[in-house]
Amino acid sequence: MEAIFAFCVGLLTACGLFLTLRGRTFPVVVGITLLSYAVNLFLFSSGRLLINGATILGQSEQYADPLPQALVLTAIVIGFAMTAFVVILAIRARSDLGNDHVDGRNPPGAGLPSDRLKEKN
Amino acid sequence: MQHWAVLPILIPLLSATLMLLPPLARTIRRQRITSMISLVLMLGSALVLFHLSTEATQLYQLGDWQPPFGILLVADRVSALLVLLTTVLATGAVLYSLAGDDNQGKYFHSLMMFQLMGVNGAFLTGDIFNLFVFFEVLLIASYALLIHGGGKQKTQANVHYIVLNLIGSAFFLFALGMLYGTLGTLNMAQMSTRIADLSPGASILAEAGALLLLVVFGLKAAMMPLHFWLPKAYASASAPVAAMFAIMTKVGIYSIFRVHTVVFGEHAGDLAYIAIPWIWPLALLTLVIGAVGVLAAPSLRTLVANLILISAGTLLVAVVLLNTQAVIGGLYYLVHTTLVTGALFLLADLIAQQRGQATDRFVVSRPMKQAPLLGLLFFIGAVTVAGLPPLSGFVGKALLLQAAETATQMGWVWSSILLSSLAVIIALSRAGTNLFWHVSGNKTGTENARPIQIIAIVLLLLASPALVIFGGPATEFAEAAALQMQQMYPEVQTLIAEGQP
Amino acid sequence: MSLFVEWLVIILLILGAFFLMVGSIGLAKLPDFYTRLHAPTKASTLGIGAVLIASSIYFSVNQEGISVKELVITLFLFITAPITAHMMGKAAMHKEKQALDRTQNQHLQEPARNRLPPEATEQP
Amino acid sequence: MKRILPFPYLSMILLAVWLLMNNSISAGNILLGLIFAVLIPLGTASMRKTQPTLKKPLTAARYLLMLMGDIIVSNVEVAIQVLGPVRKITPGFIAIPLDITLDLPITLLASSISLTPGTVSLEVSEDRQWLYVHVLNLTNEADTIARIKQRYESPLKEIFGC
Amino acid sequence: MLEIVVLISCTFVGIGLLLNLWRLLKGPSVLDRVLALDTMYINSIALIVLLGLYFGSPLYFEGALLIAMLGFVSTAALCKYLVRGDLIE
Amino acid sequence: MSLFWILLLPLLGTVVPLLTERFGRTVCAFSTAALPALALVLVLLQMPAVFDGEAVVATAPWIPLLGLELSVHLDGLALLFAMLVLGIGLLIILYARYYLSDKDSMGLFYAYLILFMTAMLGIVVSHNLLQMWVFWEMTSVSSFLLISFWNHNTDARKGARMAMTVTGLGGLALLAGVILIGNIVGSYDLTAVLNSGDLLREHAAYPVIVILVLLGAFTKSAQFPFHFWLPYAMAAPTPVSAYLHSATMVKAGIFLMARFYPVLSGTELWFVIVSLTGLTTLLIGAYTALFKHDLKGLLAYSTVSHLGLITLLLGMGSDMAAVAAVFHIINHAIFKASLFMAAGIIDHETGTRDMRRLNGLWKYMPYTATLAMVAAASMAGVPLLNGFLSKEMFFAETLDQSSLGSLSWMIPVLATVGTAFSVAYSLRFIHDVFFNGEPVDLPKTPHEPPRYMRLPIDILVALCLLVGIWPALLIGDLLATAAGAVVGGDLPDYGLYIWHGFNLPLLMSALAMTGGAYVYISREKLFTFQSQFPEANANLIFDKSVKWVMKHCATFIDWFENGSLQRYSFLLILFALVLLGLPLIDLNTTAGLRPQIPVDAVMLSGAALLAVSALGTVIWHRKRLIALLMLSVVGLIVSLAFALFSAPDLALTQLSVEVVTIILLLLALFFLPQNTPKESSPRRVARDLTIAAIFGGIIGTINYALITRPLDSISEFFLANAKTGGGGTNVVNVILVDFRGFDTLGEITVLGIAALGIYKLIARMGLFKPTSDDYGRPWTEDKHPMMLSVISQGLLPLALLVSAYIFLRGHNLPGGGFIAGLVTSIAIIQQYMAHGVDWLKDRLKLDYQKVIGSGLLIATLTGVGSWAFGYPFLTSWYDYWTWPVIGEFEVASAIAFDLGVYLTVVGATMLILANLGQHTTTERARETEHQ
Ligand code: NA
Ligand code: NA
Repeated sequence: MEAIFAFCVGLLTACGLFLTLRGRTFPVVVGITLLSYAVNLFLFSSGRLLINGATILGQSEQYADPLPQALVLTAIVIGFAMTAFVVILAIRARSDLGNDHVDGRNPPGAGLPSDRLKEKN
Repeated sequence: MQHWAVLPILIPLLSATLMLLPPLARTIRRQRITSMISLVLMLGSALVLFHLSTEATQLYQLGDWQPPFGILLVADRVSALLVLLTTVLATGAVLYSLAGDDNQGKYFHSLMMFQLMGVNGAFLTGDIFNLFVFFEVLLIASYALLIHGGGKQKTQANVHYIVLNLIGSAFFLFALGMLYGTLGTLNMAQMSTRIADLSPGASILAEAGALLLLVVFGLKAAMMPLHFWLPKAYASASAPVAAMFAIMTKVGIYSIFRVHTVVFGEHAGDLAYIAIPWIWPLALLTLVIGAVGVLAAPSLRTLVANLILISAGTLLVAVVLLNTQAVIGGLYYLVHTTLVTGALFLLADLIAQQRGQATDRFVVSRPMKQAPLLGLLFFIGAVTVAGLPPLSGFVGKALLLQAAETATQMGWVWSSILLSSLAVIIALSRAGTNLFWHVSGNKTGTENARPIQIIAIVLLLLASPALVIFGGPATEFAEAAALQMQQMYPEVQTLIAEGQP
Repeated sequence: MSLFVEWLVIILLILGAFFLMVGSIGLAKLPDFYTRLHAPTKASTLGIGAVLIASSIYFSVNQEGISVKELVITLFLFITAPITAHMMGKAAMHKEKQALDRTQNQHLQEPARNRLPPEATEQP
Repeated sequence: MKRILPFPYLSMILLAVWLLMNNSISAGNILLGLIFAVLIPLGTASMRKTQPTLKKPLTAARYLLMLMGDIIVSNVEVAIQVLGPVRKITPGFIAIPLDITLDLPITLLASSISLTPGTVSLEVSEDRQWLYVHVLNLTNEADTIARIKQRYESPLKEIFGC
Repeated sequence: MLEIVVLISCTFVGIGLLLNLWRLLKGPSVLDRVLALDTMYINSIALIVLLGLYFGSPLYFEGALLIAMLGFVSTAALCKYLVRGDLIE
Repeated sequence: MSLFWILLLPLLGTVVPLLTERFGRTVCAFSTAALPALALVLVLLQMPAVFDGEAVVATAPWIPLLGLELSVHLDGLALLFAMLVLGIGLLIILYARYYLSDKDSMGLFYAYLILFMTAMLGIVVSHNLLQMWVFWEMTSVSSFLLISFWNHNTDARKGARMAMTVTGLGGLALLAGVILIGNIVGSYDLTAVLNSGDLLREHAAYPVIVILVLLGAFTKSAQFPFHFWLPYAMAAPTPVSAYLHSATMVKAGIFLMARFYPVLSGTELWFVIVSLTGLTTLLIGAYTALFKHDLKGLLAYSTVSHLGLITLLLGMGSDMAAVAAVFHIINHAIFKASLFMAAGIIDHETGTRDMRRLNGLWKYMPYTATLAMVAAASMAGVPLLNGFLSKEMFFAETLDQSSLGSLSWMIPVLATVGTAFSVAYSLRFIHDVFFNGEPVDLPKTPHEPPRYMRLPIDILVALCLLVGIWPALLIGDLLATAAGAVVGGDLPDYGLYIWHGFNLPLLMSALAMTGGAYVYISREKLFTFQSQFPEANANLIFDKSVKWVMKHCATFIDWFENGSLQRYSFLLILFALVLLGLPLIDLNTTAGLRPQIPVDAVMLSGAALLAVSALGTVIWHRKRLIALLMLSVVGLIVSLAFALFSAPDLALTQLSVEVVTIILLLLALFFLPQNTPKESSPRRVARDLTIAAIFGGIIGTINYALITRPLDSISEFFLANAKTGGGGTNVVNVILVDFRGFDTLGEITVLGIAALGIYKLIARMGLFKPTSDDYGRPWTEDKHPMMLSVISQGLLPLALLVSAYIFLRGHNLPGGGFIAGLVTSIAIIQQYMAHGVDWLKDRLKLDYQKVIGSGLLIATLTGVGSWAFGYPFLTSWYDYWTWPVIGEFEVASAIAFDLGVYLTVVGATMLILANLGQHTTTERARETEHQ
C-alpha cells in the first residue's frame, strides 16, 4: 500500500505544480489546492501508515502516530484560510485589472477570457 | 512563574482581538489609542525580556509541558534583541500611520498587531512546526496589509507575493514531513542532537528536508533567485506597511541562521553545514542583483526596496562566513539596516506626497514644501544606508569585511560588498540631487507633513547615530549574543535531559 | 452474536451494496440525463438504508447499548435526496437538456422550465 | 409555554435525534438534549417561515410506513429496469394538477414522488397549481397521475388539514 | 464470514464508485458530472459505514453523517450555480 | 586630552554659524572663525613638543571589536597639515564673508565649510587608521555638500555627484586597504603600523594593499586617470575651490601617500606606479591648463599638474625628494589659495571668468593685480618666491633618481617641459588678464574689492615672498619635522637657500622660463592646433557613462524581473527541485525495512479514483467548473484515505473544509471567466509538465522512502499522557487543544486574519457580472427554489444540533470545535443560498467580526487564565464532577479553548462567504439600478 500511497502523493504534487504554473488565477488556485492535498497526505504519512489504529484511547489495539495528524489538521485549516484569501484576491484582481491573468495583463494573442463552451448533449 | 517570553506574542494578539470588539472597534481613535498603549507595553516587556536574556536565556514551556513534547519559547540574546527591534520598528510605522494612513482601509491596527505577533513568534519559538505557524500568521497579516489603501499595483503585487509564498508554505510542510519522519521530533534543540545518529538512508531524507527548508527561508529572505516578489510588493505597499515589512526578510535570514548553522551545525555529523555551499554564491548574487536594482530604480520606493535586497545579501554573507566576527557584524548590520530602510520607506512617502504628480519618481518636479527638513532626513538616511561614516552603516560593513578570513572569501565578499556600496552611493547621490534640487515651478498644493510623521522617521533614524556612539557596548552585546547563538541551545538540552527518565 | 442476527446483517449488507451498485450502473447506463436522474435518487436511498440498518444492528449487538445513530443519516438522506433530484432536474431543464427522443410529452419541458401551467404553451 | 417551545414538534425531533446520535438515554444526555431542543428552535425561530402544523399525527405515521413500502418496491422495479434492456424504457414528462397549495405539503408530496416508483419531481409551477414530474417508464399517463394524487396527495391533504 | 461479506459489499460499492468516475469523466454535460459526484457522495457514505463494520469500530459514523449533510449542500450549491450563477443573492 | 579639543572645537563650530547667522554677516563670520582659531591655537601650543619629537597622542576607546578607537596625535606631518587646514581655513572664512552674496545662506555655507574642515583635520590628526578612514569619507560627503552648494545649477549638481562617485570609489578601496593592513599588522594603531613596514612589504598581500591605498590617494588628489573630477568641482563657490585646491581635499590624497610613505614605499612597485602617475598628471595638467579660457579652469588644471609634481616626488623614493614634496605641499597651498581668491575677486568684480573678455584689469585694480601676479610668479617658480625653491629641489631630485632604470633620464626632461608649460599658463594668467588691451563688454565695471576681502591674499602673498627669501628661518623646523615624519627616520642634510650656485637645476629652471615664455608667445598657433581636438567635457562623459550603466541595469532588471509570475514560480520550483534531487542520488535503497500494508481491491479502486480525478483536474483545467468537480472528487477520496489510515478527525475536517472550499470557488467562479484560454505555448506546457512530473516523482520517492522506514518519535508521550494529563481520550484533539494548543491558537488567528483581509479585499470591489450563463442563456427567474428553502429551514436546526454534538464529543472522540464550526457555517450558508441575503438580513443579526473577535478572545483568555494558578500560558485544567441524576461528567478548560476555536471558525467562514455574497448582491442591485 505504501507504494501506491506515495505514488498518489507524487501524482497530486505533479498535477498541483503544473496547474500552479498556469497563467490564469483560477487554475493556479486549483493547483495550489491540489498541492495542499499532496502536502497534507505527505505530512500525515510522516507518522507512517496504519490501518484501524485511530488514536482514540481504548478504541484500538495499536495506535497511529497522533502528532502528524494534529499537524495536518493545523495545516488544513491554515491552507483553507490561505486558499480563501487568494480566491477572493483573484476576484479583486480581475475587477481591478480587467483580466484574470496572474500578471494582470492579457498576453498578446490570448483568446478571450470567456470564450464559450461547446456543449455536447 | 515569569511570563515575559510570551508577552511579545500575547500583547499584540490581545490588543488586535480587542480592537475587533466593541467598544474599541467603534472608532479609529480608540483603535489608535489601543495600538499605542499596546506598543508601549510591548516596548516595556521587550526591554525587560532583553535585560533578562542577558542574564540567562528565558525558556517558556507553553501549557507547562516538558520539552520536546510541548512547544517551547526560547528567548536568548538574539531573539530578545530581534523582538525589541521589531517592536521599535513597529512603533515607528504605527506612529507614522496615525497621520491618516491607518484610515485608508479597515482593520489597519489589528492587522499590524497580528503582524507583530507573527514576527515575534517566529523569533521566539524553539519548535519548528510552531515556526511554520507563526510564518503563516505573519504572512497572512502581510497579505492583508499589502492591499491596505487599495490600488491596482497593490493588488497585482499581492497576487505574485501570495502565490509564491503559498508554494513556499507547501514546501515548508514537505520539509517538515521529511524532518519529522526521520528525526521524530519538532523541538529544534532535540532535532540538532538527533541528526548525527541517523541511519544513512534516513540522514539523506533529513538532508533533503533541510535543503528544502533553505528554499522556504530563502524565499522569505528574498535570496536570489527567490527574490522576485520583493521589489514590487515593497514598492507598492503603503508607507507604514512597507516600513514594517523591512523586518520580514530578516525573519527568513534568522531562520536560515537557526536551522542551517545551528541545528544543522557542527554537531550534525555528515549533515553539518550542508546548506552553506548553496548559500555562498546566492548570497553574493543577491547582493549583485540588489546593486543592479538600486542603479536601475526609477523611483525612490523601488530604490529602497532594492536596498532591502542588498541588506538581505549582506546578511546572508554574514551567515555563511560561519565565524563569530561575522555574526557580530551581521547582528549589528541587521539592526541598523532594518531601522534605516524602514525610515526611508516612510520618508519616500512624504517626499512623494510633496512632489505632486512626479511622486517619488526621479524626474523634474515642483519643489517640496519642506525641502530642507526632508532633505536633511534624506541625507542622514542616505549616508547611513550607504555605509558612509560617521553613521552606523560603516561599522557593520567594516565588521563584515574583517570577518572574511581566507583570501578567496576576501576576494568575493569584499568586492561584492564594496561594489554594491559604491552602487548605492551613486544611486543615492543621484536620487537626492534629482528629488530635491532638480526642480521647477514653485511650492504649491500639498500641506506640510504632520509632526507625528516626522517624529516617526526621526525615531527610526536616531538609531543610526546611537549605534555609532554606543558602538562599543552594542558590538560587545552582539558578541555575547553571537557566542550564545552558535551553541546548540545548552539550556534547552539540559531541560530536555531532565525530562528523560 | 446469534446466527440469525449475523445472517440478517449479511443479507442487509449484500442487499444494500447491491442496490448501491445498481444505482451506479443506472447512472452509467441509462440513455439520457432525466432517466439517469432516477437511478441514484432511489436505488441509493434503499441501498444506503439497508447498509446503515445492518451496521445499526451489528453495533447494537456487538457493543453495550443500542446503536441507532445510523437512523439519523437515513433521515438526512431521505429528506435531501428528493431535493437534490429536484434541483438537478431544474438545472437540466434550464440547460434545455435534450430528453431521449422517445420521451413523451416533451412539450411540457417548456412550461416546466418557466414554472408556468401546461396550458400556457399550446400543444405542438 | 409557547415562548419556550415555539415549535414543539421540532423540539421533539431534535431531542430524538440527539438521543439517537448519542446512542444513550442517560439522564445527562436527556438534559443536554432538552437544552438543545429548547435553545436551537429559539435561536433559529427568526429564520422560520410559518408552516402548517400536523393535524393528524397518526395518519402521518401511516403515511410514512406506506412510503417505506413503496420505496422498497420502487427500488426493485427500478433495479429491474436498469439491469434489463434499456430499449424497453419509455420515459415521459407529466404535469400533475395540485389541490394542496401550501409549500410544506407540496414539498413533501414532491419528495414522496421522487422517492417512489420511477418518478422524479422536477418543478412546481409558480402558482403552485402544477407539479411537473419525469416518469422513468410512462405507460399510462392518466393512471399515473390519478395514482399519485390519491396515494400521496390526499393523505398529505388530510395530515395538514388543508 | 462477516468480514468476507463486508469485503464483497465494499467491492460492490467500489465498482459503483468506478462507474460514477466513468460518468464523471464521460459527462457529456456538466450536469451529468454533478450527478456523478452526488452519487459518489452516497457511495462513499456506504464505504465509510462498511469500513466501520470491517474494523468493528463506531468511530467512522460521523464521517458518514457529515458526507450525508455536506454532500447535499455542495450538490445544491452546484445546481444553484448552474441555474443562477450567483450562489448567495 | 586637549588634543581631542583640536577636533571637538571645529566639530562644535559647525553649528555656530547656523545659530549666529541671523546676527548679520560679520558676526556670523567671526563667531564661526572663533572655534577653529582656538583649535589652531591649541595646535600651535603643541608645536614645541612636536619639534622635540615627543609623541603627542591622546586615545579613548570607541569600538574595540572593530579595532576602532578615538585616537588623535600630532607628529610633524599632522602638525603641518593641521596648520595649513586651520590657517588657510580661517582666511577662507574671512574671504567668504565678502564673497557670498545675500542670496546665499551664509550660515549653511559656513556650517558645511567647518564640517569639511573638521573632516580634513580629522584625517591628518588621526592616530587610528580606521578613524582616519572615517574622516576621509566625511571629507567626501561634506565636499559633496560644498560643491553642490549652488544646487540650482546643473553643473554644480553634476560636479558634486562626480566628485562623490570618484572619491567614494577611492574611499571604499582605501577601506579595503586599511582593513588589509589591519589584518596583517593586527592593529589599526598608527605607531604599530608604521613600525611594521618590513612585515607589510614582505607580505603576499603587499601589492594589493599598495594598489588599494593608492587608489584612494589618486582619486582624492585628482591623479591621472582620476584627474577629471577636480576641474568640475570648481562649480563650487570660489572660497570652496580655494580651500579644496590648496590645503584640503586634494591634499588629503597627498597626505595619505606621505602618511604611508614609510611603510609602503621603497619598492619597485611603489616607485613605478607613483612616479609614472605623478609625471603623467604633471604633464597633462600643465598642458591642459594653458588652453582653459576660464580663469578657475586654468587654476584647476594647474592644481592637477602641481599635485602630479608632488606625487612624482613621493614616487622617486629618495628622502630628499620627500623633503621636496613636503616643501612643495606648503608652497603650493599658499600660492594656490591666494590665486583662487584673486580669481574670485576678479569674478566678483567683473562678473566673468572668461579670459577672452578679461583684459587690462591692471588699471582697474592695480593692488589686486600685483598680488595675483606675485602669486602667479610663485606658481611659475620665479626666484625669490617660495615656488622657486621647491621647484629647484624638484629638479635636483629628478636628476638623481633611477625610478625608471635606463629610461630615468626622461624624467628631468619631461619635468622641465611640464614646468615650461606651467610658466606659460602663469604668464597667461598674468598677461591675458591684467594687460593685453581693453576688457570686452564686462557685465560690471571692475574696481578694487573691499579691503578685508583682500586681506587673506595679502597675508598669503606676503608668505610667498617671506618664505621665498628666508625659507630656513620661517619654516625650516616645520619642514624638517614634517619631512622627518614622512621619511620615518633621520633626514639627509639639506640647505634651504635661495642661491645654490650655477647648477643643472638652475639651468633647467632657465630653460623652463624661456621655453614657457616662448610657448606663451606662440600660443596662437598652439590654440589653433589644440582647437582641432574637440574639447572633452568630462562632466558630460561621466554623466553619460553613469546613465549608460543605469540604462543597462534597467534593461537587465526589466528582462530578469520581467513581471511574469510563471517565470518566478518556475524558478522557485526548479530551485527546490535541484536542492531536493541532488541528495537523493546518494539514496541507495529506496524501500526501508518497515512491514508494509497489503493492498486490496477497494484501496486500489480508491487510488485509481484519486489518480484519475487528479489527472482529470489537470486535463479539464480550462473548463473550470469541470475541473472544480474533479477537484472535489479528489478531496472526497483524500478524506476517505484519512479515514482508512486511522485519522477520523482528519477525515471529518477534510470533508467539511472540502465543501466550504467548493462553495467558495463557486462563488468566485461566477465573477471570473468560466474558461481558461489556450495561451501557453507547447514548449511552455512541455517544460511545465516535465518539471512538475520530476518534482512529483521526487516527492513520491521521498515519501515512499520515508514511510517504509521505522520511526522513533516522541509520540508515545502523547498517547501516555493524553488522558492523565490532558483529560481526553481523543489524543489528536488533546494535542490540538493542549499539548500544542499554541499552534491551534496561531492557526485560528490565521483564519481570523484571513477573514479580515478578505473583508478588506471585498470592500469597494467592482464586479464583472455575467448577465447570462456560460452558454449564453439568461439565468432562471427562480432565485430561491421553494422546495429547497422549505427543506433548508428544516435542516438548519438539525445541522446545529449535529455541530453541537460534534463539538461536545471532540475531546474524547473524533470531532471538536473546528469541525463543529464548519458544520455550523455550512448550515448558515445553506440558508443564504436557499433564502437569499435580503431575507436573512433582518432575521440573522450576527456581526461576524465580533464573533471572530470573541472567539479569539475566549481562546486567548483561557490560556491566560492559567497564570492565576501560577502556570504558564495555555496550561490546561480538567476535573470530573458527579451530580445527582446526571451522573459523572467532565469539565475541562480545553472545552473553553475549543469554544474559542468554534466561534472563530464560524465568524471567519461567515465573514468570508456571507460577506462576499452580500456584497455581490448589493453591487448587482446597484448596477441594475444604474442600467
Ligand atoms: Na584676456
Ligand atoms: Na450574492
